Amino acid sequence: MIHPVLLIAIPLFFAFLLPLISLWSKKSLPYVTTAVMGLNTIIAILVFLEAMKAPIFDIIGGFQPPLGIVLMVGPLGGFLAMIINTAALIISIYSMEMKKEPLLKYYMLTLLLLMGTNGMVLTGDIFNLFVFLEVTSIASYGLASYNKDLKGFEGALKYVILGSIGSTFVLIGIALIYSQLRTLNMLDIARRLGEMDPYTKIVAFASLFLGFGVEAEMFPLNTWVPETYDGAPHPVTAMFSSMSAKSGIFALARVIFTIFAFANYLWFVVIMGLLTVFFGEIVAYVQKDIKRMLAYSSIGQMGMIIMGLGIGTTIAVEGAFFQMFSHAMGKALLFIAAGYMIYAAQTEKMSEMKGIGRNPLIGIPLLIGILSIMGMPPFIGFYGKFYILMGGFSQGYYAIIALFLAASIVEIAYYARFIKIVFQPSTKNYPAPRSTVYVPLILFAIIIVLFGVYPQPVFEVLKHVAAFLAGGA
Amino acid sequence: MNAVGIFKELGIEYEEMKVKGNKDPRYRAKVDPEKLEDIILKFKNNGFRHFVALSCVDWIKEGNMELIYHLFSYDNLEDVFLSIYLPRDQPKYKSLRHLFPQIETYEREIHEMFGVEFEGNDRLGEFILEDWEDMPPMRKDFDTEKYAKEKYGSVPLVEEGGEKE
Amino acid sequence: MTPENPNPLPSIIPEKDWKKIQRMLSKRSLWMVHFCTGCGAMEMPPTMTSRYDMERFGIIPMATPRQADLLLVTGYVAVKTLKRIVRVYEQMQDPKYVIAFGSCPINGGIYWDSYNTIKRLDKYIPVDMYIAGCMPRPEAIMDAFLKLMKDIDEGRADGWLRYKKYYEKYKANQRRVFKRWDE
Amino acid sequence: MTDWANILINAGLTALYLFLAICVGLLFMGIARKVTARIHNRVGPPIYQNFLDVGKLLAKKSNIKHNWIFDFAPLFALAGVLLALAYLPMGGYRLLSGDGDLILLLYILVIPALGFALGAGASANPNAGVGVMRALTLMLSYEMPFLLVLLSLMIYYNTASLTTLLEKQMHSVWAIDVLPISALAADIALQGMMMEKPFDIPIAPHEIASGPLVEFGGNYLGMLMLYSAGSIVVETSLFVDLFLGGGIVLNPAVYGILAYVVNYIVWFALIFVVWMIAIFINAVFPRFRIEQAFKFYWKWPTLIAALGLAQAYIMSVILGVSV
Amino acid sequence: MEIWSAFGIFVLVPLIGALLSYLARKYAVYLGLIFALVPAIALYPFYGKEMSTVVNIGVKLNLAFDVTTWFFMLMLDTVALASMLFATSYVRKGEGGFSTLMLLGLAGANGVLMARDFLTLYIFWEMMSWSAYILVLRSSGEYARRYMLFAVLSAYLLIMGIGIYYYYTGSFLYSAASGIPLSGWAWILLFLILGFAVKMAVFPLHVWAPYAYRSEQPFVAFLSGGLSKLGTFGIFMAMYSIAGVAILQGFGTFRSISLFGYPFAVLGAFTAFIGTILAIFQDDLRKLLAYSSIGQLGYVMVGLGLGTPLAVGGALFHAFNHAFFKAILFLGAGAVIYRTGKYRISELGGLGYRMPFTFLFVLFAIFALAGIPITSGFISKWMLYEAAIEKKFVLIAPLMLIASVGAFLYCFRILYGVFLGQLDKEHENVKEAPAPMLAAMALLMLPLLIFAIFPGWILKWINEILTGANIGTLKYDTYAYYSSIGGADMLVFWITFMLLFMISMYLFTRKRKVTKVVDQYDNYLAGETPPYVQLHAAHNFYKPLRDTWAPLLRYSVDRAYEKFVKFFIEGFEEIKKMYTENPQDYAAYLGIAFLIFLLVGWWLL
Repeated sequence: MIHPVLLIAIPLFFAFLLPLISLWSKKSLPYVTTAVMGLNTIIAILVFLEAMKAPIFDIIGGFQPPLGIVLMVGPLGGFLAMIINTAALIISIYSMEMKKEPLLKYYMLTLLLLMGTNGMVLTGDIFNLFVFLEVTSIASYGLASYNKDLKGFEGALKYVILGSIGSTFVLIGIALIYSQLRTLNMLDIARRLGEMDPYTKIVAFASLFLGFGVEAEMFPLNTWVPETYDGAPHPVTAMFSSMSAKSGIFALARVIFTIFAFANYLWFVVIMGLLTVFFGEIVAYVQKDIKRMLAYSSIGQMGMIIMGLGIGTTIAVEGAFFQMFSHAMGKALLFIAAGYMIYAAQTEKMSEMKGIGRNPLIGIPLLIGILSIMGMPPFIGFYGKFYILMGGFSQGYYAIIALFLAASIVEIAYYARFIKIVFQPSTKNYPAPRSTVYVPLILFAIIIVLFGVYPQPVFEVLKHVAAFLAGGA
Repeated sequence: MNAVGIFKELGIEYEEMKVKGNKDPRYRAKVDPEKLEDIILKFKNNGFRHFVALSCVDWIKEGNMELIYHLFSYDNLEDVFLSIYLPRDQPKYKSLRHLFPQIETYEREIHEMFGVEFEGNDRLGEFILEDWEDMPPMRKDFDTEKYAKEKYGSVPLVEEGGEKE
Repeated sequence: MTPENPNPLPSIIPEKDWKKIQRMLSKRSLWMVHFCTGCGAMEMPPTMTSRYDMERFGIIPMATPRQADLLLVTGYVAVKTLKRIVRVYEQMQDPKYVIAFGSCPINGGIYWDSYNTIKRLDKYIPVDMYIAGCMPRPEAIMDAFLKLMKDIDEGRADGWLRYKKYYEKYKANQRRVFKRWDE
Repeated sequence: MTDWANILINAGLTALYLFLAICVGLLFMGIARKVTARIHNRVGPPIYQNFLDVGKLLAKKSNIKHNWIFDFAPLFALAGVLLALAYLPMGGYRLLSGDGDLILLLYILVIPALGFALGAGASANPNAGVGVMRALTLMLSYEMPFLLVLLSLMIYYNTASLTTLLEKQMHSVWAIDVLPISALAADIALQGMMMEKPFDIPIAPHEIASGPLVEFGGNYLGMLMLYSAGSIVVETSLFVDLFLGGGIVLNPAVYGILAYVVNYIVWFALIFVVWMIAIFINAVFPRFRIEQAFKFYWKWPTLIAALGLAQAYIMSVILGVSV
Repeated sequence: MEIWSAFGIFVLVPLIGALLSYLARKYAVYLGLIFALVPAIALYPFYGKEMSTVVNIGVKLNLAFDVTTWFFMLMLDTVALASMLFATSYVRKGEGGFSTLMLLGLAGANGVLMARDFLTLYIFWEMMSWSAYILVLRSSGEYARRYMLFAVLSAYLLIMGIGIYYYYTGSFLYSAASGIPLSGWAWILLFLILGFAVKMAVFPLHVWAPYAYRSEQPFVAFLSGGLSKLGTFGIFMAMYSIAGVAILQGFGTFRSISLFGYPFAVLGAFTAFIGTILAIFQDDLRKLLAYSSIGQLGYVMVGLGLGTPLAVGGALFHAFNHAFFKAILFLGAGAVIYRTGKYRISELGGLGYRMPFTFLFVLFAIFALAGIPITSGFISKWMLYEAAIEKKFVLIAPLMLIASVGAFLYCFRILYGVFLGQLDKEHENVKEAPAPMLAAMALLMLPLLIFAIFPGWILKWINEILTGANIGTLKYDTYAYYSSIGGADMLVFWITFMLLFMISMYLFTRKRKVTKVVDQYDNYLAGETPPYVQLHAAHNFYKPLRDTWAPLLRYSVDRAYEKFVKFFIEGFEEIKKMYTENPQDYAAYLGIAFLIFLLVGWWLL
């Protein structure tokens, strides 16, 4: 019986072991981190296989539920954990590119970030969720400002302000719930929700929804995303988009479905999702430099996932989870490719990057990534988007889906423009990508194509969405 | 301003020409080749906008070529003939096509027919006569009859006999 | 040039009669193209229109030498024009006839001493009919047409045969008069 | 055995009718020149002049050819026009029109035009190119009213095959009495189709040295003259078949051979009348420019034809007149 | 196992081929040819087989194979084979990407034809359109972007249609279409037909075609010959096999034509007219062929819209002909571009003398396009006209007839401008197109000729399709075809034409004369003697016609789209201002959001 808690313990343990290892040999740090992440991924896969059979409940330190930390790992939690760990592993290969001096701190923070996101995804206890949220946020603040340049500080500052406000709202929500129900376990709360008086229930839900909304990049709350993603170093942006965003959205899903099962609140979530998509895509169209454009497009994709969750039918939420998987892979690929492009063309402006995609090592994975993000069939991006749309239709949201399709035409417009620039024949020659750049790209591309052509295993997982919707693990 | 006024102003002695049946005044003046351009310019700015013709006369006895620039003014219906004299063996003069564009064509024709060189006019050379090797035909020392008899007379008849004309 | 087969239907129509029919046909429908060089072109409208009406003999003006079998050279022939006349003449198909108007093509006329007109058209292209007169009037032209039709009938109008027979001589004469003729 | 027999008879008769049609065409060209001459107050050539012209052209000794595509023109032109004649009932005798209908005939009329245009194009003479461009623009212009007229006939008589059209006209009154407006539009369109004077823009001798015909001489021109003779008969006979009952006066089923002879004569008279209308207009009109022709055809004749079409539509669909 | 081999051959083989041909660097094009050959040949044993299966790759793909699929596959795979054959000498060696993407497109197209549920249809539809997108991208980014925008528009229109269908029936299967109210059907059919019409470049949605048709010629032949037929297939499936004739009639009939189909027929006629008129004035050979393609597909749209057996049969037959003669035309243009490097008609000229076979193939294709009875092009146009006249449509019939006359104009412009007229000095030694190109064009010419002589064969297949969708039956036998108001017999036509051709041949060549062959400079130009300047009268060929149409030609749909897009982009700039870059605003947003959440919470609970 694999204890899911290992997923949290190992990164923590190694995070604090690194200083000792760095004393012994500074060069080995990246390889140690990648090894740790590899180990963690293997454990995540084992946990996932376990969770597929039956949800695992793991009590840490022997304390009983109301007080002790309870890990509740359902199949979806395990699936997300696996996504996060594989993404972290592949991105860690790319982070070998990092040259900025205090490498030790960088790798410690990445391990902490991994530990925080794993925790958020696995925990069954609200307070525990808050704790891991804090750990992720702090690690993210450190990583965001890692470049120590103006843009890095500015982005980190905004993230700190909004992140801390969000966390305080989460704390308020937990406090309200605890004051009424005296328990912190999610399932417990879900069962005894009736005892809370309605008004505090609304305030608690609103604050929790807002708190995690900030992390899940919902419309009014995602203003920090562009600056933070732009300022952070390239591997970190990839981590943000594939790890911390995913854990945030999963926490939101937990809030909506596991804790508060408000059926008639869902259409509001759909509206918020649509607004996120709308503003994300439209502003992305007018962006001039590549990382901001990808950041806004990532907001758009997250908005789609929120919309999928909001629609609430099993097919839509299946689509949403599939979209989380495809967005994590696709966006990580695009951010790594963007990182290389900025390094190769020495500028962030897209207009100066003519013809950078012409060498197949970068071009083909980039093309696969963009097509998957656009939602083209043989790639994983398609199934999520299609199922969310079908879910929307089955609920009768014609107008909303039409608006969403219009927004995604805008998305395809700016991606097509990006492809036009990148694949234009041009005389400039760019330095060839090193192995640490194209290996992750190819790995991501393989995952995208493999699960795109044969999505059977993913749908196997998504069979459990119905149970998840009913408030289960 | 009429022609007489201009002549007086420029101090050129001119001569009125009486032509039977044509009451419009016509003046002729012999002009120094160097000053010709400014004179024409003067006339042009004073109503003589119409450049009628540039003709050439071959005075074989005096041994010079006369170039006559013929201007006409619509305002007071007057004709002015300004003529210059060039030595007959290599007559050379500068081209005035910048004053009136049509001068170029007259110059080309005079070059082909009288052999007068006009610097500044790059389109001299073959104009009307195709494959013409002989001397410019309009000069007086060119004997057309001898040329015709020699060139066309010599062509044999195609009949069997093939006797000369 | 495939060998010329004079009579397509030897079995049905005997040789001699076929030639006669051919000549009758080309006599009764002479299609003319007039190369208006000199002053003769003015004489053509009266002959075409109602007063003299050459169309009653089947003679109609055609636009291109390809469609015509009668070439009218109406006036003095300058050297430059001769080059074009020869080209038009060679673009016509056999059997083809040439009528020269006025005295200029006969002996140079008033341009007898001019340096750029040819004095006798016959030296350069075979002429079947000359019409004297310093521009013959329509009656003379009509008379010439009738006379040409009679010549064709009796087979005397064989200008095109002569051109083929003395082709080299004609070409030599032409080259003596104008230079750049690249076929 | 019998169907082989009447196939052969039909083929023989078709050949005879085709030959007669070509002769009638040449005769009409001669008559046209005579009539035009008399209008111009001059004597004019004998009526059989065109036979002589064709004879002279075909008997020409030498033959000037550009390239193998150049030969397309005479072959396609003559074959196409004979084909069109074969599919057109002449003098009541249906020839092959039982096996094809008006739309097939419309497209067969295009074969000679396209073949002729190909040959002219291959002659590499810019005059020919401009001539064919004018011919096609003219075709686009006169086809508009003509197609509306055909449509009105097809809608009114609810058939596209010429034989049934003739029968319907035979049993009841001629089409011109029922659809006079369409007949008028058809006649104006006919003027363009036959390239008569106001609309002989493509073969204008003064402007573009007789357009596409510029390089055709001798044998080629002879074949093309046969083509133009044939096309005169096609166009006039098409008008007669569509609007004047195809000259059927006696019912062939009743009177047999005599009916065919009489019908042929009546048909000949009718096409002669139609031809004369065209020639009279031709004799007195100057030539349009191609834009004027296009603007003219897409304004008045199209309006008239549309009126005819509306009339046919109202009568056949709304009033439910079934012929 | 039967269906698995069908799915395998028609979808998996091209997919594997795509992968392999990318790896085979230098011999990619030949490998691509082999993989395109397999489906084209495997087609014949599959005729008449009816089978269906479910392939489960996570999502269930329902596939089936019947005579409609077979008929459209016949078109698509042969055109693809010809394009690949043409590409072996057109595409530079080592151009791996080309055959990969062509095979991907072919696999997608075959998938669409075999799909029997909307999810599979959408998967293969998108796969086909993005592989075409990258193929267009290979030649120019801007054209690819416009193509992609319209391809995605078509996809999202399909999604709207599928969504509404899913809303009513809860499943994606074609066969599950029961219990949908008429209003539901109206929306579903509207969206599906519009979605498919984008691929067929019907009038308002045709703007992408002239751009996409300027990429590599073998691909463009496949795009216009093959892929645009998927639009036809889609509309046919949507209207006649998913909805069925009963539902169409349910919308009310107007002279026994369903009121739903009639507006699309009028739109088709209008497209035919506009496409042809625009094609007449183009100087760029490829743009001319693109607009002519739009025009011809307008005819097909009319046939599908009318819905009578003759009309739908005519539409299917015309789509079949269009696939072949348009592919020949594009391949011919490709051969010309391959040899001379120029594509403007006014710069070419006289190539017919140097490239006789290409000229003959293009000439035959032009005959098919113009609808001359020697080719099968005539029969399909005849059926469409008869269908329109039979039902007395006085708006559709004239538009179609004038469009076909207009077709003669641009047909001659191609022939004269490119192949006849005077040969340029620099094209003196242009060689004939290489053998594979000629073989490709010959392969495509065959069906046009065979079905002109034996129309009965193809009418039998079309009749099976029509009876399958219970639209009705056609009256035909091996040589002749009839409609309620007329008929035509091709046997009589061919025999008479041959006889008369022989008669005129005899009359023409009976008297062996002195034939003097002259070159192109020895022609009558008022007696002017060579050498003079090149005189090829193909520049601005229909100038008088353009002047008369000038007031109408000013309006262009392209500019309308650009204005529409510009209007939106300004709007985006305003929205961008919302992100004000300073944290205080962001914090304020948070507060406002919380208030909204609370309000909504109270209002809801």
